[in-house]
Amino acid sequence: MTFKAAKVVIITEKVILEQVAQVIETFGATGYTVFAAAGKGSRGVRSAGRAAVVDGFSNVQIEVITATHETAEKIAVEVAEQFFNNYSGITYLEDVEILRSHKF
Amino acid sequence: MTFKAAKVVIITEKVILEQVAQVIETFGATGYTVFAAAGKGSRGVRSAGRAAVVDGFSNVQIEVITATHETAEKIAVEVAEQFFNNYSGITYLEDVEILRSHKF
Amino acid sequence: MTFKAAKVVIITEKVILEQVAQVIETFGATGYTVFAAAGKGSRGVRSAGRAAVVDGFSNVQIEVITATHETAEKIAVEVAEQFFNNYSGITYLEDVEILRSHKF
Amino acid sequence: MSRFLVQFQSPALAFLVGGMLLAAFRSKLEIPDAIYQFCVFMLLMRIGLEGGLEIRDAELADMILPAFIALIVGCGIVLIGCVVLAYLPGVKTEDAIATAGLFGAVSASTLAAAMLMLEEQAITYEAWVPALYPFMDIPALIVAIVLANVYLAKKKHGPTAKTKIWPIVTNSLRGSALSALLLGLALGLFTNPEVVFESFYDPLFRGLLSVLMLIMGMEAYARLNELRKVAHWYAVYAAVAPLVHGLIAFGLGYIAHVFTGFSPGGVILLAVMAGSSSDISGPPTLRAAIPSANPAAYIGSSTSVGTPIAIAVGIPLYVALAEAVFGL
Amino acid sequence: MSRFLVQFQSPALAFLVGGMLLAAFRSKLEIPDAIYQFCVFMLLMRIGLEGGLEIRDAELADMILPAFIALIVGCGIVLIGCVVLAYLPGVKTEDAIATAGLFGAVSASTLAAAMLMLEEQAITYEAWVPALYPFMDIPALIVAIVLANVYLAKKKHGPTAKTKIWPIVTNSLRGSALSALLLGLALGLFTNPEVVFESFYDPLFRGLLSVLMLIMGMEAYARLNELRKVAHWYAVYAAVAPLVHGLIAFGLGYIAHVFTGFSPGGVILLAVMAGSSSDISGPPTLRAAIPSANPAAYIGSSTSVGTPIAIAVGIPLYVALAEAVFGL
Amino acid sequence: MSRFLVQFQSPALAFLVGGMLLAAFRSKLEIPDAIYQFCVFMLLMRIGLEGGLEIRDAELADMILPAFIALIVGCGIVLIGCVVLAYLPGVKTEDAIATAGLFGAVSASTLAAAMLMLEEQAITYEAWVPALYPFMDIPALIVAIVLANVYLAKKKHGPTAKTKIWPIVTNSLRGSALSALLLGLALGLFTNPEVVFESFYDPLFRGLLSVLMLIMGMEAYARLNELRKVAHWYAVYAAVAPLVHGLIAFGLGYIAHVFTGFSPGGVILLAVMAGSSSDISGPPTLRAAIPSANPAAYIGSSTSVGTPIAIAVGIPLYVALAEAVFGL
Ligand SMILES: Nc1ncnc2c1ncn2[C@@H]1O[C@H](COP(=O)(O)O)[C@@H](O)[C@H]1O
Ligand SMILES: Nc1ncnc2c1ncn2[C@@H]1O[C@H](COP(=O)(O)O)[C@@H](O)[C@H]1O
Ligand SMILES: Nc1ncnc2c1ncn2[C@@H]1O[C@H](COP(=O)(O)O)[C@@H](O)[C@H]1O
Ligand code: NA
Ligand code: NA
Ligand code: NA
Repeated sequence: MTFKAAKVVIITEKVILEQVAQVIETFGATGYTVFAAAGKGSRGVRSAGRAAVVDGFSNVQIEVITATHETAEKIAVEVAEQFFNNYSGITYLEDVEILRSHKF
Repeated sequence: MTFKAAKVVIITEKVILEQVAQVIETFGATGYTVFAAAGKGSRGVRSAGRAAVVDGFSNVQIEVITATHETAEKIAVEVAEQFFNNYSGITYLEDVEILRSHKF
Repeated sequence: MTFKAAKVVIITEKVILEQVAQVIETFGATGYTVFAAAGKGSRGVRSAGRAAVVDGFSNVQIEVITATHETAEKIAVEVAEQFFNNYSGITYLEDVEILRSHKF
Repeated sequence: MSRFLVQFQSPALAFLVGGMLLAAFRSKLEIPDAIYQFCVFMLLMRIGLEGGLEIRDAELADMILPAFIALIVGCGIVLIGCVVLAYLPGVKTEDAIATAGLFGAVSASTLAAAMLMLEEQAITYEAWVPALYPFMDIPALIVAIVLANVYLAKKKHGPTAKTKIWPIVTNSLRGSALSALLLGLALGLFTNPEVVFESFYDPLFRGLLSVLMLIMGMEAYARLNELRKVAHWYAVYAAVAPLVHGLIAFGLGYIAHVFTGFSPGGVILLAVMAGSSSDISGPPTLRAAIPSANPAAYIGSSTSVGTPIAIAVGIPLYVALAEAVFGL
Repeated sequence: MSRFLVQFQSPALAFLVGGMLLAAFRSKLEIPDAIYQFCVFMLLMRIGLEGGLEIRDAELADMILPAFIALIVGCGIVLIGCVVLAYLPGVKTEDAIATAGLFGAVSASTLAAAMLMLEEQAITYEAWVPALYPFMDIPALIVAIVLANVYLAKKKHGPTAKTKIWPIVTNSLRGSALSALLLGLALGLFTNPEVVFESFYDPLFRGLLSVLMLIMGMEAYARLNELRKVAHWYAVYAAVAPLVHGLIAFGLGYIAHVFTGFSPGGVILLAVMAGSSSDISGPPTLRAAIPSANPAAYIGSSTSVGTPIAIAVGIPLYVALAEAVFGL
Repeated sequence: MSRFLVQFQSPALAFLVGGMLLAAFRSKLEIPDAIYQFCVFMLLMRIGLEGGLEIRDAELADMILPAFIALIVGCGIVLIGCVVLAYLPGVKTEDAIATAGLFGAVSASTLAAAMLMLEEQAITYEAWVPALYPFMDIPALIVAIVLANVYLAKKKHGPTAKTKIWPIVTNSLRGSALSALLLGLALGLFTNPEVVFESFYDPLFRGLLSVLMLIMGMEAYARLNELRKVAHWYAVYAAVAPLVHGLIAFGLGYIAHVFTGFSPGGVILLAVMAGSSSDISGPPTLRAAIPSANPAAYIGSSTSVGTPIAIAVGIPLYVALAEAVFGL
């Protein structure tokens, strides 16, 4: 048996990873997972792996599983409001199914 | 409030990343995100991280958020047709929800 | 035309990647994709990239596309049962759509 | 004058230009990020260790005036930069402040290139001079961040807001560049790293700097694009400011030479530090502390124009000037 | 005694402490993982190559007793550790076994630090001594894994279960640390790597060790947090055990000295190996082989407390003891 | 003949075999990709820098004939390879062309190994010889890509299609290997990198090559599996072709020796280049330019069989031959 849960995905600049993580924890998420990412968006190309003289300017993707769709949406809205005026980034939600044994 | 959108995921050889990105841009996507990946598929194991004497033979995963399911599907079909006869790779779609503030 | 399929996502310790991959193959999956990941969960922070004197203690995320939701769930349950008592990790499922041309 | 010409063939500059050419020809050559980070670490440890070893034997009194000049120059550059940039059309105030901050701060790789050039030209300096780096770098970043915060706070809440300085200082000390430099300094001062310094950090210095210069060149070219998207005045500022800053510091250094016997080589290095703009720890520090400033403006200015000018024109200029002034 | 004090300023220890301080001040300095892995590889190749080159010319008979002592000590430490830890309150049996296993195994970086200290103090040793590493390391890990499996099997199925030893041995030989060491040994024994050894592996040894020590220091501090979450007895064990183990090995080494003329430097290195706890290949081996043991307990003990004590107190202690005993 | 045997213990070969053994025993030792990329960069810069520095002082006229031979050999190997492979059963035409292209191109690591072996044997050569690399490498890749495109175009659209050569040339020059080599050449020719060459690129050459050889060995073993999946004729071709190619180039080099006094060492290096098959930039270039060719076939042949044969048998063979022919 599986249960419905939600996932919020945040793609943004590595330099604010810690701050975003703090926001996520504010909403009581049980954890999060972070990936190094490169990308292209409205604010130009962001590379990864290559020697970046200007460190911290590559992307990270942060994924958070939350028990409810509501929490996921709150995180997405808060992160977008707090950071995406000044930092490049996008955020979106997905539906996921979790196993009974997990608590999120 | 969130809005429905689509995500197309492409996993393929790093060596054709630039070409795939061009196809994606052809369809008017606002951006894309790229991850280094390792994997196993019908065409064998592809490692990452390990010293690969033969560079460019590890995988990348490319994710594109599109406003409509239709665009996502078009990208998937085009990439599969154009590359997957000669290069290893798979592609699939997911439903996502985006915030009102974003335009994709 | 697209077809429904499922994706199972497993986030766990790098040290058991090979064992998890074996479980996945047991269920007849046609392949899987692996990402290096960092994260925070109930069992503390797990970094990636940084010099980890204690190798193998960073995370990996493993994604498997399966033809049926049933197989995906079976893999999730089996991995959780077999590993998550002793190793940190979570697992969840997503619905995806695949192109006709692929066989999973 | 002959020296001036020879320097264009010096390895540091040659690798910098080589990197730019590679990027211009869209070469696929990539130096992995791990190697870049290691090169930076090695350079800063090398500078720090030698500084620490030398400060041990130095008259501390000799250091006071040059350190004070470094501090004054660092802060002064930022203040001048803000005023100048604010006058230029199409320049946002936050961007002006961040750019001035970056040019006030110090580039370890430019400094290292100058150290090697002096060595090649057999011009000596007090070995603790490179250790003045933080005296110029930190104050410059602090002034810029404080100015920006005051400006933004006023814009939002009127003139009552206050900015805390201490967190900015610690944050800046924690950055990877200053951490490595200070660690080296401490190890040089309090322990006995002579053997490892002589067998590892020192001999690899020159070679790793050449790799670093190559990377800086590739990055300089890559960032030109970003610079094109912002007001063209940034490019003008970035081309002129390094030399002006260097000459100001050269003048003040000359005064220290007259009064306290500060070495000609030391005067040159002081000018180089002033003329350089931070590339390693400055950008992320400013990105985090002045989020609304556009990184394309300040990083583009610094990396694409400021650093190449500081190395290719600045260093030979100060050396030539020192030849003329001190009759080297 | 003077030597004891000087050693606190030796580079290896200084970089270790430096790393801890950096982490304590939450510095953002990061040494990339690729560099760490390369440092480890280089160190082990260096140790292996020299060992191989020397074993070629050595009397094999001389090695037998020290190798036997290494084996006995490796196994003995694990057995003692299990008994002692099992008596302590709040300690789970699996965790006790894994911790004892890690302290029985050997740390290449601690060993390398000791080799450099001996070189600085001009204390010689048979060059094959570091090659005794696997004779202590592998048996210790095997004993721990077998004990754990026997214990767990009994808990589950009663006393009939059996553990296969051979897969544990091969798995442990395949680990990155032992692979590099054994490769170096084989290349030293059967081929002519003298030139590359002298031009590359040997001269970089000291410098790369300093980088490694810095990383170990940062990691030691970072893992302290984990250690805090488990029973405090781990910290006590981790502080005392390295010295006890070192002294036991010192005593047995002394016997070898008396009977077969084993060098004082060799006795010291034997003590260092015994006193060290595995940091590179031990942890993942145990994590995979004793999954139910809590890594926070054994890695925390070893990395945060055991290794710093083994380097900062252990090495100077054995050197001082050797001075007293052998009148160096 | 004695030299022939000694070479089996030479470090380059020893590390190559060591890497294969490690992989065969499924060792978990991994050399990070960043280190691999850096080793390659260093090797090519070293070769390029020395080449550039030497071409400055060289009679350009001396280079013409050897460069022409390099070009002829590079193209010739591809043409011969296509014809031969096309005759073999179970071999697809595209795969044949790509494989022949890879064997016509040049391996920097094989070349570097030969340079060290010659140094060990005190056999001298014109220092610009390694700089002939691109004269053989680029034409071979171009011929292969053009042939493949012509073949594929004919298959699809009949015999009217045309292939553009210039994009292939620039693309190949942009590859990481040739970029590094040409950068080194240019820096050596036009600037003064002597000091950094002598203090960094040259002394690290030997050591980094040993690391690279280890990686090549591991990769050779790992790719054997892929080779097993394709027609067995690839393995036969891969074992025989390097030696045939090397001997052809040796013969032509001998002619240059007779007519223009081309050095015996130069003849050997020419043979080594011809006998080597590209491992760094060839594979991705071909993968992108001949997408329908199966990489398991051409990379498997080259990395798993061709390169080990070229190093282990080819180099000693040409040296022995040179001893016999030139009476070294
Ligand atoms: N349509 C998109 N699909 C996937 N990723 C995107 C998309 N748009 C932006 N991104 C990612 O979000 C980052 C920041 O986007 P932006 O703020 O638009 O520059 C980019 O570097 C991409 O990694
Ligand atoms: N069933 C699957 N689930 C997840 N990833 C897959 C799957 N099949 C293939 N892949 C990924 O796609 C890459 C190319 O697949 P292939 O073309 O089948 O060799 C593999 O290396 C994997 O990373
Ligand atoms: N709520 C969550 N959302 C996303 N990832 C998570 C979450 N909880 C745990 N993880 C990931 O799973 C890993 C192991 O979790 P745990 O077993 O809870 O320590 C963590 O390091 C994270 O990478
Ligand atoms: Na400055
Ligand atoms: Na031990
Ligand atoms: Na060839």
